[in-house]
Amino acid sequence: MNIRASLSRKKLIGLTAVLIAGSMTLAEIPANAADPGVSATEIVLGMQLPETGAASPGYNKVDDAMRAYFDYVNSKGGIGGKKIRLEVKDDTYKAGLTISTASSLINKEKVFAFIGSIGTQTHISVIKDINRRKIPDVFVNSGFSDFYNPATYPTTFAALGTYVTEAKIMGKYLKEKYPDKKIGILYQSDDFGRNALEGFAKAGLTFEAKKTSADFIAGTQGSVGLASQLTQLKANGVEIVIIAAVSSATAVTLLTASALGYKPDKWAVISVGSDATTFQTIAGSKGIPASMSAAMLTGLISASHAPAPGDSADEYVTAFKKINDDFNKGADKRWDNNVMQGMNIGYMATGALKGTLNPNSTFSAKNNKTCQANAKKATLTRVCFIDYIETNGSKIESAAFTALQYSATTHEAFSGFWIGAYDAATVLQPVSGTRVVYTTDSGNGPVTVSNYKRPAIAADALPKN
Amino acid sequence: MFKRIQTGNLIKTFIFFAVIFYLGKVSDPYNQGQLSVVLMYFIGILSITFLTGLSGQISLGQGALMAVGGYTCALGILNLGLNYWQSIIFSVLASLVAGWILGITAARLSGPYLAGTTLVIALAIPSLANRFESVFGGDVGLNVEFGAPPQWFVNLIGEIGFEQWQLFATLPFASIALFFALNLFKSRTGRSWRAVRDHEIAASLAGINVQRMKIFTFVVASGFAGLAGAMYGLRGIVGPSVYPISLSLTLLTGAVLGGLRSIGGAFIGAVLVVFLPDLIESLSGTWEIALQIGNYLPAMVSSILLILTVVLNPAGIAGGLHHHKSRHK
Amino acid sequence: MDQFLSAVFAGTSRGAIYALVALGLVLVWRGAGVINFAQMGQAMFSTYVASTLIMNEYSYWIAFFVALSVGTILGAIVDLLVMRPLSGKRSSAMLASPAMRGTIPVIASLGIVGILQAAAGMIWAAEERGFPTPVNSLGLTIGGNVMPFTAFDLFVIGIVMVVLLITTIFFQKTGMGLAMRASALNPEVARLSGIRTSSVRTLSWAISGAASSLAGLLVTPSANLSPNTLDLILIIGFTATVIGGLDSLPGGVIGGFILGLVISFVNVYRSPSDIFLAILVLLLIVLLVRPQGLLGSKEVRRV
Amino acid sequence: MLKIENLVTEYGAVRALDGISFTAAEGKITTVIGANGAGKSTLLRTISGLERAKSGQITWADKSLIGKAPEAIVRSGIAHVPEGHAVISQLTVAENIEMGALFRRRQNRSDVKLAIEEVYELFPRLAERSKQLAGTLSGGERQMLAISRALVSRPKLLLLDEPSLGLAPLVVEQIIQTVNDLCRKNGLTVLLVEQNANTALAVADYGVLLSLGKVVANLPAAELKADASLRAAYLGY
Repeated sequence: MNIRASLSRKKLIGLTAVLIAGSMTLAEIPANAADPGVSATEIVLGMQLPETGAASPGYNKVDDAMRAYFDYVNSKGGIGGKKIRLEVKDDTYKAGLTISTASSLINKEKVFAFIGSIGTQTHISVIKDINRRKIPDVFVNSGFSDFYNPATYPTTFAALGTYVTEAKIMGKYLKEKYPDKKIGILYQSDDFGRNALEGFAKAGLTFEAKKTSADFIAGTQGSVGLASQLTQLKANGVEIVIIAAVSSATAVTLLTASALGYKPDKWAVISVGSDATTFQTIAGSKGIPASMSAAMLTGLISASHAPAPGDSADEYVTAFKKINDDFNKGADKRWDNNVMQGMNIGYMATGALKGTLNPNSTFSAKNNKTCQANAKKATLTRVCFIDYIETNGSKIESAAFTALQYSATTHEAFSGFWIGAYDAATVLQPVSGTRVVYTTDSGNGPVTVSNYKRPAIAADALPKN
Repeated sequence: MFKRIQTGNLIKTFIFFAVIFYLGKVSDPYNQGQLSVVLMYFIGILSITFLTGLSGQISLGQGALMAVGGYTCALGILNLGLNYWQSIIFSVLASLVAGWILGITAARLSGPYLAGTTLVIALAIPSLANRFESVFGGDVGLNVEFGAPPQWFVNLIGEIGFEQWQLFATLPFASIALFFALNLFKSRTGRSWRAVRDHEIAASLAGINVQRMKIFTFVVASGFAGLAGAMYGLRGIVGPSVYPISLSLTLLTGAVLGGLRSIGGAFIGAVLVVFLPDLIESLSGTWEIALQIGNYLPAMVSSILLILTVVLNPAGIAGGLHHHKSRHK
Repeated sequence: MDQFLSAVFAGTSRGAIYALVALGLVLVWRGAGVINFAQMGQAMFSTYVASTLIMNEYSYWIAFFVALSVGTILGAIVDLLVMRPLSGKRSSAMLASPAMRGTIPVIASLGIVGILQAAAGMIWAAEERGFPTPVNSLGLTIGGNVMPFTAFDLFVIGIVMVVLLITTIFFQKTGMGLAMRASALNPEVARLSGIRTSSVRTLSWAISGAASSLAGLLVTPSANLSPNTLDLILIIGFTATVIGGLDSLPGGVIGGFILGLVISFVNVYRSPSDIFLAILVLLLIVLLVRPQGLLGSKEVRRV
Repeated sequence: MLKIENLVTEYGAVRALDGISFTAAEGKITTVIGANGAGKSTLLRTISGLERAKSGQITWADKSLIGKAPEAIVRSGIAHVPEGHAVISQLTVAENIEMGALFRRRQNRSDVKLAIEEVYELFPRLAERSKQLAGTLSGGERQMLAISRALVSRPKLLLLDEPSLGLAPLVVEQIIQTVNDLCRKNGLTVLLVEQNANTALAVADYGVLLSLGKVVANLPAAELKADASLRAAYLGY
């Protein structure tokens, strides 16, 4: 801070009174100083997402689910006596606006951290600034792998496995399981679709334009000519069709294909696009009864790092679902992938915050002393929060069947996915009967079987960190 | 006579600069950021003031011209290693050329045709960005920013924040745009534009080359839009989601609300479209309006205001003020 | 060959819908001198109404006719509440010039889209929905082969043809049709002939509203319904009218079919990402080579 | 009887009619003459409701026309044939004629049919060309069509604006004669605006001379025709 130096300047201009307010600075904040957004009673977290506009459907449920989980945590006394408040800003998926909403969260709401931001294109516009200000930018809902290199963005952490990782795992499975089938892909032409293509290529699956691959414009949900793309795949005898698109687009794709009489042996859908509830809602509003849409979904292959929302036997699903029923005040709280994802982020965030404030936690050698001292005083700082996540990645609990892999070298979330197929009750079930989780990286590393054992959820559905 | 106008305009511009500078010093970082957006929108709305207010042509694709400015600026910085203000000069030049090309087509079109055509152009931007992904970075876009303030500036002003630097870096360009606009408004050219707008045939009988005048308007308006677009991109990113169609519509809304035919109106409009959503958001928070309603309230209110303005007071706020003033003279 | 046929059929069926959109645009343009950029916003709204009825177990056809009525009423309301007061404001300085009289209603129509989209968000939480078809939308099987088109495609083409036929008969054979044509072509002479041109204008808006809500009902089954999904269709419909000639009903219809086929072929033989570039290029070519459109008359283009 | 009192009509700052008063007798032809810009067309446009009167009174059959819309005025039996062969060139001849009777076709289907037959008898050339677009007609035919369009509304008062403009003398003769016949035989009241004073005064009963928006003379046609000083002062011959 340079208040004194600037004071004399401003006297010169004659604007003395306003000086102090005007001299905001980005100077380094020591690890033990109090950070914005934290008080004795409250932790303020900020989130931006398309709450309205073309890109909002589905995603506008995630924030409600997160808030529901935090409300639950607050009802249990909060974290170390501090309640969590989630401030949500609607950027309508327009990067120009994201910059303003981010500034609002930082400067007006004075958030402690950004959490669960949705939207690759929009997050790009602010990620640099958030990192420069050393504000934690945790559990970003994007599989865009460029975000998660700590050398570039030290404060940004993912909430998903990267699209590349997932595609690599799914690609390997398809290649081995169906060596003789003709495999094609339908993808939306944006970073998501292209990242998925890259992942499949790394697994040795490549597609030939107009023969085994077809693209469509992201965000149009198939309104322009999806039928033609499917006819193309059909005409070329593609037997297994991979879909790399959002859930509503997947729904239109399956329904259109069925209308065209195109029945490939298998559909394989990247997890972002395989939400059964979205599919059944859209099919339902088309007049297709639930039994029939369930039949259409049966056998569809997808991947997931977490349990399927429909898996009522799963203890995390049961616990989260109950919290959703009791605490979600959103316009649409129907239980689906988006709500599940919101819940899980709330759970992970709670764990990370709890861990940071836990005097028994260990931190990196550099910060261990300060952060443990902070924890003892119930002082929450950004530096310690980031340090905790980076150092204790694998200890942060989540509903996923794979450990969080945050480290000093990667901020990707889940490296593991299991392959499943939908059963007649629209629940994703492991393809091989028992769940096998594969892990890999976004680079050229091998795909291996994981031996991670997910810890049981506590009776009060709060992380134990 | 011309000289006197210039002095008057110089004073106006200086006052503008001083007031914004003062506000930039006293306001909090968020409002500094919002203020910098106001300035960028102000430049963008000026392009509509000239195009629509002064010459009667309507474009729904000013965002596309802003994108021309933004992409040129980003490419200049990333590929040619220019600094941002050098690159802005290129942005303005590039958008002038784009405006000239567009103007040649546009001069043949009447209002609604022009509106639709420019809308299609704006819609094609993401396609272009994706088609030439290696150059334009696809839908992910190109990362640029104002960067850090130069040391001499810090020495002069003192330590300044990120948003504040955005504002101070934009202010000189907005002031130049304002000065230029003020002079143009009162010039012979400005009068010719109004003549073309009010009566094309009469204007051509009076010896004005209507086609050339219309093209020239487009060129000038594009210059403003390109400048605005470059600054807007320098906030952090240049990409399709920075210049969506809704950006053009926002600017148009601002132009209409503020007053299509006045420079003051352009500024009022910019302030409105930037701060109105903030106001509505805080009000709907105070009144505890349900989220499902509250989320759409800013869009609803600005749309209703837009219609009320064109139906009840087409001259906008500035026009209303002017009317009020002249009645009481 | 299959691919080619499928492109032709998809293009024709889509083209039929674009033709409807174009029809709605031309009607209002001729009747009121306004390009209604709110048209597909109105269609989105009426389709949401239909979808809500269907989800509440009403039959498709009840929803269908309710949607058409909502579309018709919305069209009339837009005219009565916004456009008529605007056209009565000729004396104000802002609207004194012909250039501004073309421009201001465009701005008003943008405000209307804004209101409708926000309202849809408030009422339906912008929920993404599908929309049913009244007939089986499975691929038709002829001689054991599944054809590259569906019964719904045929239904769309059929219903649009019927609408075009009814419209043609209405305009050519009925007194009201004559009144509408006269009012569009020369309002002053029409008024001197005792035709209530302002009522006729409201009727144009209403019919246009009905046509576009029909387009909405027919296009949403092949996409999803959300407050913004129909924006694209408006752009395509607009381009269709420009290709055909903004003041010509048959022109707009032909433009719709041309555009349907062009989009379909770009889709099949190039890539969907090129569709907007194709639309833009097509539009610019028409504007440069034949600015009045294929069937348009020359004078409308200029202010 | 058409009665006009102190009528004022303005275009912005320009006062086109500056306090005009006169009456047009029923069943007679009254002609309004005057130089270019005297306000003749504005007078007719104000009567038929196309222009709004600033002040003054217009009464027809003891009812005020002020503030009524053109379409309502037509319905009260006043037909206006504006300047310049006002037909819709993109419609056929038959459609142009039909248009004039649209507003009463429901109530009086048979009379509308009759009225249409009558105008075809009046102008047989239109009957031959009934399927052609009006735009393909000659100037004289278009003027006939415009008058026919007005006549099928069964007017009691016909406002004719410069029917002779741009037509060959022989055609003018025919049209004026037809109007004269309509007045004498059917009792139609005619208000005829003409720049060609001689032609108009030859058939008219009364003449109203306008200059710069004011009535300078209101006399029986024969007297007006005979007054050489008025003619020299206001018509230039």
